[in-house]
Amino acid sequence: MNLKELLEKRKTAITKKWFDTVVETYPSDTSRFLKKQKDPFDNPVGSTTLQGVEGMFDELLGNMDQEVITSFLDPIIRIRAVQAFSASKATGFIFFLKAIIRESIKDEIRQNQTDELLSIESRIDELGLIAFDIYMSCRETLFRIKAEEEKKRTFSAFERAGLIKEI
Amino acid sequence: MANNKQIYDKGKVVAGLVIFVFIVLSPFLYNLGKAAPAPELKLTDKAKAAKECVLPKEEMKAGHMQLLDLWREKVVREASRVYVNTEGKEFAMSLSNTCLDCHSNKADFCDRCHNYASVSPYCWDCHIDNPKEISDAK
Amino acid sequence: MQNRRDFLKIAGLSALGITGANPVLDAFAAGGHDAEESVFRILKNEKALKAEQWAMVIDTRKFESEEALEPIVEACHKLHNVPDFGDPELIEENGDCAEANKRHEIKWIWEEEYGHAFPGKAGEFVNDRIKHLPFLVLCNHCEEPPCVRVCPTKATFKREDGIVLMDFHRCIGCRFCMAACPYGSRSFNFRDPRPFIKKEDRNPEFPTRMKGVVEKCNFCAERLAVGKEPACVEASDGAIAFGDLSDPESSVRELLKSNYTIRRKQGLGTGPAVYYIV
Amino acid sequence: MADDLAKPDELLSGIGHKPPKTGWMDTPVNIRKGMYCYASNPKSVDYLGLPNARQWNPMEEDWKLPENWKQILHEGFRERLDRFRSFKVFMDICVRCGACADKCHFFIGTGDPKNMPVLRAELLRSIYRNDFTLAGKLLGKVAGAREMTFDVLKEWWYYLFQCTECRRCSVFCPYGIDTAEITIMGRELLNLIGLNIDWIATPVANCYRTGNHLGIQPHAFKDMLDFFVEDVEDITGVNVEPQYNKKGADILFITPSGDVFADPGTYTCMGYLILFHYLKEKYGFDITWSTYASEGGNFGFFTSHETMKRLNSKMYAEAKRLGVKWILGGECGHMWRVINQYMDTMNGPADFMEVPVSPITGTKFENASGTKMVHIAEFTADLIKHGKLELDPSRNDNLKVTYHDSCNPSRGMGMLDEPRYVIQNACNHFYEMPANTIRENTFCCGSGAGLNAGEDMELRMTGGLPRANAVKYVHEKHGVNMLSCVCAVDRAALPALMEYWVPEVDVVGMTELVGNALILPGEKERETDLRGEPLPGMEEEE
Amino acid sequence: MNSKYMFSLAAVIVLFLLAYIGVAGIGLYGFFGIFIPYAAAFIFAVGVVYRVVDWAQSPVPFRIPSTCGQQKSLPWIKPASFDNPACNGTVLIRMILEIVLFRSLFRNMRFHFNKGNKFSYEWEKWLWLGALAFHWAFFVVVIRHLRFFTEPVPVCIQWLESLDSFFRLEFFADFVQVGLPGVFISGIVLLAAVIYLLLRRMLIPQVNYVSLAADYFPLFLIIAIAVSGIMMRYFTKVDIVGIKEFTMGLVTFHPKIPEGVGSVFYIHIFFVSVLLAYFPFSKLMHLAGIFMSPTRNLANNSRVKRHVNPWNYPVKVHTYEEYEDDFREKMIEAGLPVEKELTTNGG
Repeated sequence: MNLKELLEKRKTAITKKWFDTVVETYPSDTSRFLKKQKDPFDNPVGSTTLQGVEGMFDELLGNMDQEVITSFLDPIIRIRAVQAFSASKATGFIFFLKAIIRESIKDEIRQNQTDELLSIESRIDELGLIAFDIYMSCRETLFRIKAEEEKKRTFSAFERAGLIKEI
Repeated sequence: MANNKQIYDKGKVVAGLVIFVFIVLSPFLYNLGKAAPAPELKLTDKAKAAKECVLPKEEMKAGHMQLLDLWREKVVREASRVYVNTEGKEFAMSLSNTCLDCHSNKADFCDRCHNYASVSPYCWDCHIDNPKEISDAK
Repeated sequence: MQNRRDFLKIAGLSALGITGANPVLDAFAAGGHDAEESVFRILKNEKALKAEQWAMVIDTRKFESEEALEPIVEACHKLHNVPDFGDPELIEENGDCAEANKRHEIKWIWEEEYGHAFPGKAGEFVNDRIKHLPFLVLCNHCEEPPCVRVCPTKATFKREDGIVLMDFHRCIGCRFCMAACPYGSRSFNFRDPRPFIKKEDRNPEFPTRMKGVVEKCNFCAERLAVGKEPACVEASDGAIAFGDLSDPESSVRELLKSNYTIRRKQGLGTGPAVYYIV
Repeated sequence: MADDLAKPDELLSGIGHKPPKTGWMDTPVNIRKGMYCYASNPKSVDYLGLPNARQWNPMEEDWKLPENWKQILHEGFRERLDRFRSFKVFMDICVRCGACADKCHFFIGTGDPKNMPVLRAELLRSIYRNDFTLAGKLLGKVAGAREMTFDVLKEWWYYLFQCTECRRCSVFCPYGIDTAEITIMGRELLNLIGLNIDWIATPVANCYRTGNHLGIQPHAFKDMLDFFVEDVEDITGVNVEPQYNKKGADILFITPSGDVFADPGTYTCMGYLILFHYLKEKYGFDITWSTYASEGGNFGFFTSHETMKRLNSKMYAEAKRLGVKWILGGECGHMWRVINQYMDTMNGPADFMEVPVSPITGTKFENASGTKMVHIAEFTADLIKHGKLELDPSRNDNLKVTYHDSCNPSRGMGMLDEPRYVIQNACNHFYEMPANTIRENTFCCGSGAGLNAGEDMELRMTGGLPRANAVKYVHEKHGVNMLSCVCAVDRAALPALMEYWVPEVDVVGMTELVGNALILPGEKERETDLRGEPLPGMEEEE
Repeated sequence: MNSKYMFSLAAVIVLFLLAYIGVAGIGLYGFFGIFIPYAAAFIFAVGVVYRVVDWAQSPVPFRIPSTCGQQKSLPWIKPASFDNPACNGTVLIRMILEIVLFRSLFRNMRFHFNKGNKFSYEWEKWLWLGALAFHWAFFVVVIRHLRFFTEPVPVCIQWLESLDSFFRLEFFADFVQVGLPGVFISGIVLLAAVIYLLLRRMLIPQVNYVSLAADYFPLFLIIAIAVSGIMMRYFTKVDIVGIKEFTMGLVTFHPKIPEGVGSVFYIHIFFVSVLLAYFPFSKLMHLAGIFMSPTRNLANNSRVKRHVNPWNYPVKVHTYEEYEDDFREKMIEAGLPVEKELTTNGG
């Protein structure tokens, strides 16, 4: 069995652990809520994260299709970009996967498979970079929204005409 | 405002409180003027003569239902029919033929306490209540 | 179960999931008073008849007509306070309709014709005598009773001496046992039976039943306990024998050895303990 | 959140061995950027005559509080307990069953446990127990009591301005405990020592002076409506010039000023103009706008009961001055909660007006017989029901519309079906969001109760996540591209929310859809909708 | 271990020891049997009245019902009469639904995605069920206990008793000896429900996080009450007639300590007394509070009827005159009508 097949077989366990470690970046009471609550409308954070990690794991072992990855990664990062995370914390969860994979296969892995492992790990690095891109674009969107809202509100034209007078 | 307090929505609040107080006081009111003494039990002559029941009176008072439950279990399921009490006295374990033989005055013995404590055991639905004189006194 | 107080304590403790001795609970049981340990014993009657598997042999040759069975049925039903829903007097008294009452019939022991009692054996051309012979049927006290298996509350159970017994206290009236019994030996109390037991006939020593329980023949367990044979045996004038099937010396074994006997629906594998000499 | 990024190895080995968590009382507040609004401009506070006007910054250690702030809060607390049975009862009877915990959009979105409604209320309750109950005084922390400290104050300020008073929790509470009510009281208390936010205080000051939040002066207000009149004429070829401050008009119209100054509310405003002109031409409908009462919204509601009353008084005052028969109210959320639950009590009785009767259909609005103010959705629904409007819903055929119930009309009034009826008659493609996200279960836009600022964008985005998530669901399932609403704050807040979470979906007011669909007498063939976008079937001719 | 519930558990254990030592050790029968119950009943009744009067002394200035359904507006739109009551009659029904059936808790529902992105509803009503079972069982247990306080026992109570013991426990005959007396299902439901509520509070993270020691204490206390009651009825038998003599003595004000009633009885009534006395000072006042909650007990009719705020006071407003004075010139210039024309000496 090659490494990919092995990981394929372990998919449920690995993605579950990954999901758990991601939601454990929240306060402990919240993370338990995120794990337990199944309603996607009452728990958008948890359900988005769960769908995302499963989808990304498939791509990691599959084609690494940038578009597909983005479709799974974007919703997670989009949420984390507005929650109170720093950039590294918002995106760093991608790299948890390395340790989880190593831990999961440490008993089975053979010497000649290290190359394969390394290639998967560099794919994870790639995921991390995509995550960072998404994070940045989310933050940019956020600032653009702020700026535009400000512009809309002050109604600059009227202000110039002296039609608006603030106290 | 703080100085002259008043009850707002007085009608409803007071009505609610009156109902509450009435409910709390209802047991007291219900028994107002009643002495409601504990029931006095009449013993039949036979019971008086026997002096002692299967167990001491106190234990019978509190635990007769459990004794009966034990008896029925033993008689019906294990075919054991003899009970020897701590004094060494033997009894046939039978509600019909032992208990009701002595206490053949259901209305004046069993019912008084049962009514007082509001329990309605269904023993007499099957066990004919006065084996000595076959009466259908209900 | 030697000690009542222990019994209480254990029942209480196990129900509460607490284990180990607890002085506090001792005090509970003692009702706050110090009581010396008291010991009671529960014994069997010395005269009680004992067996490993009670069985009955009915000599059908000795019953020529239905009339011959009547005293036997009456002896049983009177003794056990079995109501008679067909009694015209009682129907009148209770303002009932005879037709409706038929469905409520309760029977412990009754007469059945050959064809009904032994459906597997009733060919078209049966011995004429047998065909019209009245058969006395009752609960077979099977060795493998199907009624016991289906009872959800264990109200029906098999005693050590082979008697299949009803614990009326526990019966919840689900009637699974009636569906399971292939012999129709069980009756259900659709209504309070007492009004249909003549007052003068009531036996105060045996309980009546209440509405909603199932009942049937008990092999006169209450008589065996005091050293008496079943009422039907006593009333049969020697036509019915009763004894321990596992005892080679017993009367029933004697009869089985020397006569040809049949049992009802033997093919079902329930192991009926009532044998018929034909 | 988690203070240090745990190394994955640690995480893996540490699962199940997490350090004992701290109770909420022992977890100090951490005020974060993007999650709070700027402190108020002292000029605004001063203009309103509210206490402790000064420049201050919540991120600094010194909040420049008055010496005796604890005493002020304590006395304010007592005063409010004496004045509001709701407050007193809600302080006492919560059993912390947790039914509300996961109902709050801020908890769902931020994951901050103190955003659970029960805990937000406990922030106040803990002080209440300490100061006013025997058990709290005797048992202290065991009874859930704690002393007022600066840290607690910070917590109050931070979390009371992370509540949009949407009342979703109240729906699920077995005793109807309303966190909105508690937040209102808490904010009143904070205002007593000058802890307010600028996004509320300045609009309040503006509204007080000029009649509207933005401080649009009367002539400018008219100028802006004139622009819309011109735009409508360009699109329809009809002049829909309204009347202003007209004495003796039948009806006074009041709408939030957001509709006059900010997209996409401005298109809703054009819808009003078209509707009123249609009714005037066809049925001689006589309605006037007012520059004095030119604000329906009432940010005073987010400040204190007193401020709410001060701002709200203009509505009846203007109606009385103009001598109108009744008032028609535009699309707004909290404006309608104020009208429904507070206005008549505060500034009534409105006995100088008549019970509202639609001059067109003759319908008597019994449900407004005391307040004498009718919601435009009720009014329009009645017109449509009686067949008084010629509508061409196919003009909205390029829209697939869903409807967002605003919190206040749904949980503070119960207006659920009227706007749906109007919208479904004005457009052909309508889809509902999942049932636990609409009607009385509706999720807040995340920006209500004065939190619609720019600086707390992260808070708004997380708070609006549950709403956006449901929109995303209908967008993906039915191709919904338009989110309709009857609230000016929604129209201001939802575009930003949509742009972040579901960029393909735009936001529209109910009356804009009506304005698009309504066939004006003598109009030219319309080529675009009110936004200047080509109508369906007109794309090629562009 | 969580200190909050350990504290409450310890408190209940201390109460137990107090009663046990007090009765079995020192023999303070009169104190625990007569003084404490009277005092507790007094504190309960007076305390509840005091608290309600205290609440009632604050007015309800504004009508703020939470409207959980369609308002009554146009005649052809169907209103949600009970969720958004328009008159006092429907408010009453709303209150009854809330108090008797816990309607608000019943609203809880969840969605979840099935495979293929189809969502469906999930029954999420455990809290509702647990709370309903608990409160109703408690109610039945309380009513049933009136048999100790009335003579003759009213028929309705006897009827309730027979209904309560209707369920045939013979099913469990192999596990417990329950043949006699008849088993009251309410007691068992009460114990099960209160244990559920306790476990829920301990195990559901959010609820655990918001819980105080004051939330655990009544739960432990009620468990103790239920356990001691069940012990007496089924395991350590007590003299019922003696107890009734005693309780009847209490309600006829001729208290007399019965002979030979075990200490478990005193422990039971001590726990009950503590619960009664604790009641007015705690969150248990939600019993009365639910009747007083302005978001539930008011009609949504404030647009129809004017409600008066007793402390309504005049506020400083910006009048039209002040407004026109501020902007008169600009208004005239823009062609807006004004009340007063410009005077020569300027506006």
